[in-house]
Amino acid sequence: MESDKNQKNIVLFVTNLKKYFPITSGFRNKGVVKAVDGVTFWVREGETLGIVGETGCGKTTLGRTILRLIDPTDGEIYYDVPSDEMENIIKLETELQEKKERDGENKNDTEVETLLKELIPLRKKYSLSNKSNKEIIQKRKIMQPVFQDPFSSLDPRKLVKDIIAEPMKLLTDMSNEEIEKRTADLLSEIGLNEDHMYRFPHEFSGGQRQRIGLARAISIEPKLLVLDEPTSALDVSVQAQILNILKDVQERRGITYLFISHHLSVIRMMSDRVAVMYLGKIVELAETDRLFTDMLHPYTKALLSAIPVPDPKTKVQRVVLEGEIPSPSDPPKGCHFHPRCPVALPVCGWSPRDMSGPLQTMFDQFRNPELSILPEVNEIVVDEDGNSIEIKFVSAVKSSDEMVNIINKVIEKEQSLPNGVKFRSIKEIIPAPTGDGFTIKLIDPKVPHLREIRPGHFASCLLYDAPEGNTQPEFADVGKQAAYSR
Amino acid sequence: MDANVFAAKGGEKKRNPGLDNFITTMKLFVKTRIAFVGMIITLIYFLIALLDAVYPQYLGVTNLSSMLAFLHGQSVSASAQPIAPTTVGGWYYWLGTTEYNIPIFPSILASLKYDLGSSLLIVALGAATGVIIGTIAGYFGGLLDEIVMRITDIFFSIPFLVFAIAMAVILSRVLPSGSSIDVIIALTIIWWPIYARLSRGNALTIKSLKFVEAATASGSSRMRNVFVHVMPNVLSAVFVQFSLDLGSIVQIFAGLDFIGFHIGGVFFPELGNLLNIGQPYLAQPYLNLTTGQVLSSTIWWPIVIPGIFLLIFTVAINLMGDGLRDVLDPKLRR
Amino acid sequence: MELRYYIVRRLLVLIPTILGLTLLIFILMRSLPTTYLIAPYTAGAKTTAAKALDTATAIKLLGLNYPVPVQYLDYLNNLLHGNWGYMAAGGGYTGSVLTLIGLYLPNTAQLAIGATVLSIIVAIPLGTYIGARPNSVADQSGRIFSLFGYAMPAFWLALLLQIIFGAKSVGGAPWQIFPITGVYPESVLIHTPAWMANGTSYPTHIFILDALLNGDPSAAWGGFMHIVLPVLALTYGILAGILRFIRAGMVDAANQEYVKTARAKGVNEKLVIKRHVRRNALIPTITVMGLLFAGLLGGVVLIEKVFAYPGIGLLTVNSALPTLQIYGIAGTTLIFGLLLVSANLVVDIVYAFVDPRIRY
Amino acid sequence: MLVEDKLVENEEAVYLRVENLSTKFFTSKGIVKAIDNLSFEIRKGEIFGLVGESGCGKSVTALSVMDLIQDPPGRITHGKIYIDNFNIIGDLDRLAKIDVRSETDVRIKRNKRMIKRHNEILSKIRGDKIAMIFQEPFLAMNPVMRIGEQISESILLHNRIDIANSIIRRENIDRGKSDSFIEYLETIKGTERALKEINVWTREYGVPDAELKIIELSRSALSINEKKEKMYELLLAEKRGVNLQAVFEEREYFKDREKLLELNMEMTGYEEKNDEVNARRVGEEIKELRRGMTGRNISFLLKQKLMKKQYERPFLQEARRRTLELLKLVNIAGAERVIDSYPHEMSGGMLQRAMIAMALASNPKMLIADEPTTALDVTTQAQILELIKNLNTVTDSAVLFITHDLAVIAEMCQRVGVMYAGNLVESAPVEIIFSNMKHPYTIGLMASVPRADKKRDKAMKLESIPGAVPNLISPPTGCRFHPRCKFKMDICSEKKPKLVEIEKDHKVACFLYSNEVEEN
Repeated sequence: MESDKNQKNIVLFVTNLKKYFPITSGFRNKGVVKAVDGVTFWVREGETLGIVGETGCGKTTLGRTILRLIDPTDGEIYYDVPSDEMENIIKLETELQEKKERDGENKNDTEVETLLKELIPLRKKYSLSNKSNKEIIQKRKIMQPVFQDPFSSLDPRKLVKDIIAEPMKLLTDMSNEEIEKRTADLLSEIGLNEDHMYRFPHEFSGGQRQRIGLARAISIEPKLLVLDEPTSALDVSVQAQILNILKDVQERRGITYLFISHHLSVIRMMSDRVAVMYLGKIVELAETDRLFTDMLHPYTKALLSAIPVPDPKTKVQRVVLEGEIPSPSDPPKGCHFHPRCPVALPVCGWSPRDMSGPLQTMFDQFRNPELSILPEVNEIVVDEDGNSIEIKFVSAVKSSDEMVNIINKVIEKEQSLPNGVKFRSIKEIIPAPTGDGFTIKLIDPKVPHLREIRPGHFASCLLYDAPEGNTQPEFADVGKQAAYSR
Repeated sequence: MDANVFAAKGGEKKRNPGLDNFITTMKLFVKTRIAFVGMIITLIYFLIALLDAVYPQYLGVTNLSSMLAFLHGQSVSASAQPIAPTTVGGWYYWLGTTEYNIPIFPSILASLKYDLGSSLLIVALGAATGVIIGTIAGYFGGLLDEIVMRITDIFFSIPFLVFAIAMAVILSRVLPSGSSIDVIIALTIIWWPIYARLSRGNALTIKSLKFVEAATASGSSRMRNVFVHVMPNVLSAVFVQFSLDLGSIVQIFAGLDFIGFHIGGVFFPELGNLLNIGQPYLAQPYLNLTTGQVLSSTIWWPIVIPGIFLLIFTVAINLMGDGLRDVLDPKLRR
Repeated sequence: MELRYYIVRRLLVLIPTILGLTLLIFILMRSLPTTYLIAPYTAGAKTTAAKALDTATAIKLLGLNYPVPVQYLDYLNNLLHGNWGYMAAGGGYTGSVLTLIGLYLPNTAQLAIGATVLSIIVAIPLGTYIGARPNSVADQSGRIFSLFGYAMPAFWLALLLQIIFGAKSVGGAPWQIFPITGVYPESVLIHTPAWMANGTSYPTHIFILDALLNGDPSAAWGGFMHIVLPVLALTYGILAGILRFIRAGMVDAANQEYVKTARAKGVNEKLVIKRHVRRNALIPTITVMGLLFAGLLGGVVLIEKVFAYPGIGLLTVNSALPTLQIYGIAGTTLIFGLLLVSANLVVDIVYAFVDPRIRY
Repeated sequence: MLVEDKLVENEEAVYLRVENLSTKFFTSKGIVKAIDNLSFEIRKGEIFGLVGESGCGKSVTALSVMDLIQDPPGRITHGKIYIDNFNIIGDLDRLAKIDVRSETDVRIKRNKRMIKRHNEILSKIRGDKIAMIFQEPFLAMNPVMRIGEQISESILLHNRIDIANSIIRRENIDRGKSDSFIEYLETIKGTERALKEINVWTREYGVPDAELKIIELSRSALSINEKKEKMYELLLAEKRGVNLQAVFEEREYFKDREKLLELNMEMTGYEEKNDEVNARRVGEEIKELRRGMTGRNISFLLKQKLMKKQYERPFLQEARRRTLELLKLVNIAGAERVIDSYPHEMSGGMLQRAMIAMALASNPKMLIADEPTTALDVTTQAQILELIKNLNTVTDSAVLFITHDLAVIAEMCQRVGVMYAGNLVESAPVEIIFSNMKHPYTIGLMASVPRADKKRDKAMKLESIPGAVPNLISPPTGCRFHPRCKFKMDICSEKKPKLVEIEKDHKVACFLYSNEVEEN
């Protein structure tokens, strides 16, 4: 964590933030949607942090949780804390997290204990996550949202004058004249004029409504703006106007932006640093140009290579991912991206449910004729918790050892195939005592954590977790195949 | 009205925005002609009801007691048979008479104030309670929402009229007053769940809209959100249901009176009551008392004429309600 | 979830509603002064002159002095064991409320189901025809027809039908052939046949059916003539309601994107309407059937009063006026509630069957 | 196929030609001039991109090309649309007389009979010659119909005769045909060609399920006679005892319908040239054919009404098999499961693939894609764009690709048209549009697009076009872009610039480059 002097101090620090939504159908609830699943990052004053990801990656929920429009399930949000306190908090919190992650099982309580003792009072004082509505209202003065859909972010029954004035009326003790004067100035700042005050929202175009929403947000001089897809619903020419205004406002007022979007081109233009999210976790966070040219995480590579480029001469060397984004209510084990990852390792999180399909095809006698001498497969039982798969034959086998040899040979063959990495996650084959089948035990998957691989460049991928003994990460070259290094 | 059309108009300075909004609504409303006709007829009905309530003597037939006095003036004995509509003997008899020679035309005019007055009261009370309960339940959700939903389920599981009969007849024995108040209270108790469920549904959709979240971010408390942002937007849908319900409440009110509730006593001027009095006569032939000659096989006017006035009112108010729904429908507004 | 789970879940949700229904009726009953509750035992169906009880013993017999929750449980227990209370004297009815309901329910069912089936058969084809031709002459007249149906009170329409089509004592027009009161033709009233007793026919209590079962077609025809006018009066209201919603459903479905896709595939107009628009238009109509059926049951009460038609509607009216039979009112309100709740259940199941989005 | 070759090809290579197309919407607030005098053409196998902001009329163009404009409120008021050299909208005045009294008071007198005939012809062309995919997959698929049902519906609309023929051939197969095929197979050397032959043959004789077995048989080391024996057994097993008479009648009925369509199209052609003599002659032919048809097909129509299920079964089975093939063609995972599932059970990406499969059901020569990937995520969008490009090369069907995203245009299209407020302002091959654009609006649009491939510069501002998209009820006079144009001259607000070819296949409508005026 470089904290050299010339850097501005940190305005917002979010650690291990989680937001789970219960799924309720009828009376009993069936599990939980892990919209935000342990996110840690910080933002410096006047900086724009871009948050990018596809649908269902949790970026909007993250924005709404930070704004405390919804209550977080776990984790802390430190905002507008005196800089020295903040330094101390960040040190303690990151130390605590590293302790928890490293020795997950044999947690030596003493160390964690001391850290917690120090942190609890700080959390009570500064962290927004478990504050009551009244206390949070003070912080609302200095953080405001800007939303995506221009047509649902303004109250159709209210005049523009009252819409812009609402935050001032509720959060400041300005007199009505002051408020009216300030509203007029704000309107001219965003390119509308005073008469627009006495109009209803339905009398404006999409672009003009976004400007009114922005005027409302900056009316009380906030230090942080959370912009959730501010220009996604707009046409290109109108989007350019809004983005320019956002830049002017930031230059003039030094406001920090949390810029959430799924348009990577807009993100690259607006953000100083970018965080890429996938299924509720940050998979990579880095300075903008570094991320676009020198990305580390395989998902970032695939995501950036999928963007069409407005120049017919650039031929993009595309990494096309198969399959669809899994549902956040039941994410894959270990690294959430492992089922679709082109460079996955055996340890990345392969679990029995990933294996049942491939095992089925393995027993196809066209594919592996040598297996046809074994009896026909009756049933494949997946045991997620036990991390094992049991395969039952129709009848018993002559000799278990012979069966194990044949299967091991076939598995080696499968492992050599292009996406045979799944089979390399098989630890051992245990023949069933009754001889009519066998159980496959898989190696226990590891969970990747956001690590600072290079200064200021974080990634959460087991490729860089310096697997036992192998110092040079196998896939370090993913950065070099920069898609755009022309 | 698109933005640059507005720009062309050079944006006048301060003008009363609420009035402007009302004018555009009226302009749109007038365009749908039949709805406008519906509104005119409804206004006429309310005018008569108002006039009669405020200046009873103006219409010649004052309220209940004076109507009886008027009758006493005439021989009130059970008349041989109701007189058919004739132009003889002043405007009282234009629409004929019913039992005891009660003239139909003035009794209808006198009864409007009770019919419309009480149904307006019922729907207004029902809407007020229903909207408040429904909006709060819809916005806060959770256990409160679950309870309100279960209660409205129970209220919806009994057919309106059966529930109205049970409530009215029990309330009349429980409440001291005894007169028509208990039917009004009974119908109000039945009517609020309709508005509760309607405003709950609307509150759920509005709650998810971003301007409510923006208000929360601007420091507005949840309760303030309900009254400042959610409820005004719920009212447009409620207003349409309000006008449609006026029509159905009048029907139920007349129905109760028709089956014999005699809410204000036997001679209480109310359309349902008139129909109740007139019912036995429809099977009797209309004879020329002197010659015994059969003039018509049925004495239809004590039934048909009050019914037509009731029908015209309900049709007119339904036309107005449909017209309002199209005008207030946000999609058309843009 | 499979359709079966969905049905089971709907049944589970039904239980609190039915319990709530009984609780509401219990509260209404107990809010009355006790004189009404003990009336049958002091002077009514449950007593002969000798056994008339005085107030104190009647209260102890009915357990009215126990705490209210216990009384509610006692009330539930009675309901389950068929003791829905008795009629007090002077109400024109005698005996236990449940037997009375048992006698008269088939007649009301005859009316309600007849009107519903008739309206569905007419409304669905008519509604789709009108919905497919917005702003055509058919559409305009359809809208006027359903507007009047929606606005016209059912009981007044019944009176009109009696005037226009009812048989008149003297000088009636040729088409005025329908009797305007009661259920039974004169032939049966003059000499009651063997399969009739204390005012109803056996074995099914549905007169037309029993007449046919017992081989008396002319009586059956007479019975049929009696129910034509009441069913017509009821049908107009619900028919107008269904028409209104099918038309709205058709117009809305016709503007959807998948209709444009169908046309882009080359499906001709007739098939677009039949296969794509109509299927999606019927779904919102089914949801509103529950509400319309509630209106229908309400109308039944008034129609039975106009035609003096001996069903549970007339039983409700006579229990309310002139004298209050509290057990009559409680019993009929409960049976009407149960009828409506089961109708809503049927509507839910049909809805889940038609709209796949619910089941999966 | 290099871009240069395409330009050289002669006239009949053009599959779609739009001439002076105008579409208007008559609303209570006034007449929206959505498309104003639009002309462009698309060659066979070419991907033509149409780009522009919302409200520029690109989606209305897509709908107008297939005359899917909903009337009321909209109508095509002017122009010609040639699909495969047949003008689908024929003589507009015969269809409906539009009497414009004022902006808000328009009377339309529709000729019911002509419109019915017009729709009959169009329902044959739509889906068969030209198909369309839409932007929102969840809205564009019928929510209460299974995916397989919706695709089979599209197949059965245009391929009944083809299916009937293959069923009839399968049922009537005799020993001679199977033996001659085996001998023919022996003569083929390359396995590649053999596979192709078997595939075509099994399709033609309606025995595709046996294809795998036949391939295995042809590879096996059996002698010629044994192979013939086994082959015949295989074919006999495939027979399903279908009521041939019924299938035969069905084929005749649809052949008559096909003939009827051709005559109708011919008649519209003559009417358009108001050559009354031929029009009446063809009219007679149609009447006489119709009389003949009812006579010939009466038994079929009756049976079809009564025994609908039993008649349809062989066709449905064949349609289901083709649907599975189509789903595999658009590489949907788990086609067997998808065919029986409902739209709401699938993801946006998969549903879009199903829609593409549905569009390709009867192998149309042209596909209109109206913003197919706008509602999808970046990674799914890449997969769908890849799919559309492959299908274009495999089936050689032209694509009219409509989007607001310039990057997608660069990725996909060979020629591009830029639209603004209902007019085509510039059209050229894609390299020229991105390297040497002329029209001020194209320049402005290009500059206001944020670039994901350029190095970030914190202070750099996007060059933005001032103002907003104009309202088309009262569009600006002369060139509709003049209120927002930096290079505005006086003439720009009076006259409307004509779309003129300033370079090889590079057309621009702007007075900076030519002072030809467009009169309408």
